Amino acid sequence: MSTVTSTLEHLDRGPLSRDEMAAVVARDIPDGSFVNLGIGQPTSVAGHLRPEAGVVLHTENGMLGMGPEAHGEEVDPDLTNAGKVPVTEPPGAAYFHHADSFAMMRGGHLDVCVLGAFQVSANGDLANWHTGAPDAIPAVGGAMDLANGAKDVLVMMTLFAKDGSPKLVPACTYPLTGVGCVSRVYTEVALFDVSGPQVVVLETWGTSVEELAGRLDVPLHRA
Amino acid sequence: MSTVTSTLEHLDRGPLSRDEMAAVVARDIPDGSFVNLGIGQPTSVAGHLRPEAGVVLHTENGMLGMGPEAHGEEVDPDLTNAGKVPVTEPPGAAYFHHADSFAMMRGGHLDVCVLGAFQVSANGDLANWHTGAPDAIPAVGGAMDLANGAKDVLVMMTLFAKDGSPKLVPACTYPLTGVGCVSRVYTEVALFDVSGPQVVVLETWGTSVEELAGRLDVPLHRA
Amino acid sequence: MSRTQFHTGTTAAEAADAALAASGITSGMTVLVGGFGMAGMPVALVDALIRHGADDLTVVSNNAGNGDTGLAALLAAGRVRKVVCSFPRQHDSWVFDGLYRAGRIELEVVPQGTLAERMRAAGAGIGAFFCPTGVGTLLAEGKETRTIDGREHVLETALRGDVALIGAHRSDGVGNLVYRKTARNFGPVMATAAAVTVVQVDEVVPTGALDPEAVVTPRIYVDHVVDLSPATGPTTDPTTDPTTEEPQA
Amino acid sequence: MSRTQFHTGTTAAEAADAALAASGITSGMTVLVGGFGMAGMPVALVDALIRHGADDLTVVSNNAGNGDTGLAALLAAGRVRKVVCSFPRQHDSWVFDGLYRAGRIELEVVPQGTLAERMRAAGAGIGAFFCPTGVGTLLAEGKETRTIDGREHVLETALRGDVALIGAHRSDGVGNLVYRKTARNFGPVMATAAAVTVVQVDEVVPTGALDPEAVVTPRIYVDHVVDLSPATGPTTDPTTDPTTEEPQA
Repeated sequence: MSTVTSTLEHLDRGPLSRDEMAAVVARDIPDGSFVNLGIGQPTSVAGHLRPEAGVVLHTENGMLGMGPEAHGEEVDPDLTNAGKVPVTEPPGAAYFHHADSFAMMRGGHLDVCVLGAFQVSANGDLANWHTGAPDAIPAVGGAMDLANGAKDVLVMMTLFAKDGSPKLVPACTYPLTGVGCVSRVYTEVALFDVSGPQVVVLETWGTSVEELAGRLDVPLHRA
Repeated sequence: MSTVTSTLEHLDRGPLSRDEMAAVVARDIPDGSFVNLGIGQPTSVAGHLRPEAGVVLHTENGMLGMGPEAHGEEVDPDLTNAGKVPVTEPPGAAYFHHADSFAMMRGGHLDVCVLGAFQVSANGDLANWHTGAPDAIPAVGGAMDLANGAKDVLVMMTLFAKDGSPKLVPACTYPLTGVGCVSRVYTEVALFDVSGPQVVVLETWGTSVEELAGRLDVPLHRA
Repeated sequence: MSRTQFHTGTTAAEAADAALAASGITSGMTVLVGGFGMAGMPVALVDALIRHGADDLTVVSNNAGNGDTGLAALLAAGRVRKVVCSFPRQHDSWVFDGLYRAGRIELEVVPQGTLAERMRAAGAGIGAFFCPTGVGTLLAEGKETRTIDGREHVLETALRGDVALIGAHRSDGVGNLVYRKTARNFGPVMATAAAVTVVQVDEVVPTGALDPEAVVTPRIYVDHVVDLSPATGPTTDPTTDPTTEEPQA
Repeated sequence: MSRTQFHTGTTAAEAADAALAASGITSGMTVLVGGFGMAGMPVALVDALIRHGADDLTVVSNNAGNGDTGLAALLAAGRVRKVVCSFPRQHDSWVFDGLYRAGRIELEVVPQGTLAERMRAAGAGIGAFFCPTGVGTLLAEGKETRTIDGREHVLETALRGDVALIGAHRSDGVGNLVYRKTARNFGPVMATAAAVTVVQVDEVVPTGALDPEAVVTPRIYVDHVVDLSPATGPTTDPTTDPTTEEPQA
């Protein structure tokens, strides 16, 4: 990941839209990276990657060099992403089976993965697979593999839940997906670095570090 | 392996030649088996397999459906057997890498392998990789993988060493390759089943069970 | 011994029924079912399994059924005692959801890569392995852990099937398989992990028509092949007709 | 990050020298060297390693050199502290034999399948695994054992390289690889197990010319490619010339 030398506060504008969040994540992915984009909002990052950046997409269901979403006659039920959405096959792609696909992931060969989250803790713990509710049906998919596998795990989430409670927390209350695995948290109002011993705010949109500090239960630091 | 109901003693002839030994091994390999033939004498079994038996040869260096030895213009340095002898590629062959090749072996998918031996014990222990001599350079290759992997491990060896000592022994004195792994031992004078609690002589050539019993230190039984 | 058998019939369903009958599948067995969602899902074989009648099954599959067909129909028919999967909960997994909430089906959730690796271990003769995935989570609770090279790992065991039902694109006349795009997914791993593997294929091509460099599942892992091509039906045994009229796959 | 770099020169040796320099290889490192005997042996890269000068190396390879060239020449040059292999002793391994008997080289003998599987584990993020091979033998002495499903297993650990030197048949313009026949052997496994992988290929074909179903080593594992084809030399970057004039590989 790029190094940020001083916190940037964008106070002349409001929070990021979902699309703008995706663009900020895409901006931070180094050229030539091998990247896995999780199901849901993270998938939208693909549309913001510059073709000349040479970012190569991995999908857990067995493909490296995945192309954009397929439309019309391009749709092939045998060619989908992890979210089961039809995609395309550009030149230079390769297919492999599931054990090989997760070996690639678990073996630390992917540079970046982008995941959604219910909660991230100050020390980079991730909770994104299970609400812990007694009637919830647990379903983990590849989330734990990705959380433990990629060199940098980026989380995209709103900073506050629907009930207003913060999702960046001192310690996760939801069941964990991975321990200390998250590098950065991208939200609509701020970008946090949680890879070190303290939470560092790298950038804000429509709010200040001070204002955020008052709304979160974790100590915030400037870059 | 086929079931033998009573011991057959061929007293009207001498011991088997090396070529006849290979033919006897080939005779006992069930039709349609997947087979690995070890380096050296076991390789000669291939020439005695009837094409219509549909036996499929595996070579540890990454091929299933290996063809016969290559000659003349067929020779391709990229296509060899485990003994590094050039071989051929018949229709229906498949190539794979070394981890996949040994997964096939270790996973118990091969029906039969044929190996040479320094010693086999009465309970089916195999010693074929190391003389234990202080100045010997140890070299194991795929011997331990084969000994532990195939459903039936057949050994081809002379029954006596050059110094006249028996190679079918109560307990191996050479370092082991595998424990209790051998099913049958094919020698120039007798075929032994060592898969059960006692050594059973299935067939003899140019000698009788009684005569053999006097020359070996292991109790022999008739089928 | 494990020479591949080819099953034909006047319909693909008949061929699939014949393959299921020949597979030796019985009640109480563990069945590995290929596919990631519907891609690679062997629907004809799962339908045949429903007609076959075996019950009290443990099913290992990435998902727990979509809509009302395939695996979902097998669940709806009450044939499955337990599902081992990574991702049961989907927008169209109402059959599983209902059974689970009613307490009528057991569930073992396994991280997707660990699910694949446990089957790979079974096929490769590896008894168990230390894996970093899931450490510190509910899914590692009660499992042995060990720190290796400074990183905590959890011990995971081989996951074996009695029968695997998978989908592939093409078989040649001896059972070598190739797949199509991301429909490959769990098929090659499951084929190695089960005592008996049954495959449905889009077509059977002559032996020699598949590039030996591109075979994904070698014939040794394939016991029964059901040809779904429109041309299926009582034909000559492909093993005795090794003409090479098809292009390389 | 790990985008594949292509190295050219007026000769293949120049290209190999450039690749070795770019690989960051230094004295004391562990180097995985592909090949089974001479099939798949990356002779041009091993020769470049000799010219490079790094010493005190640990070499992991199936054999310990044949004749006087390739790996044997590296050993003869005194650059290797330790060999990890399955089968050092061959009719033409006189260089290794001499060094070993003189006590000038260390040897770790590993069963061939365990050697491959330990590297596969390193590439796949598996810390260690329980393996039945070698149980009850000298090669399992001192190792932890455990009975799993009634069978004794020995614990084997992941075997990682700093650099892998391998040979492949073709690369496309982004580093996807295919191999040729049994020359494939250890190459695909070693490519996954090393921090940096350097490959010599018979030719580089345009991106799009390899069948994505038949790629054996995906580009993510390939850091440096040396093109040995007679056409090597200062050419256009294949990544910017993705014409499809070659047949499918």
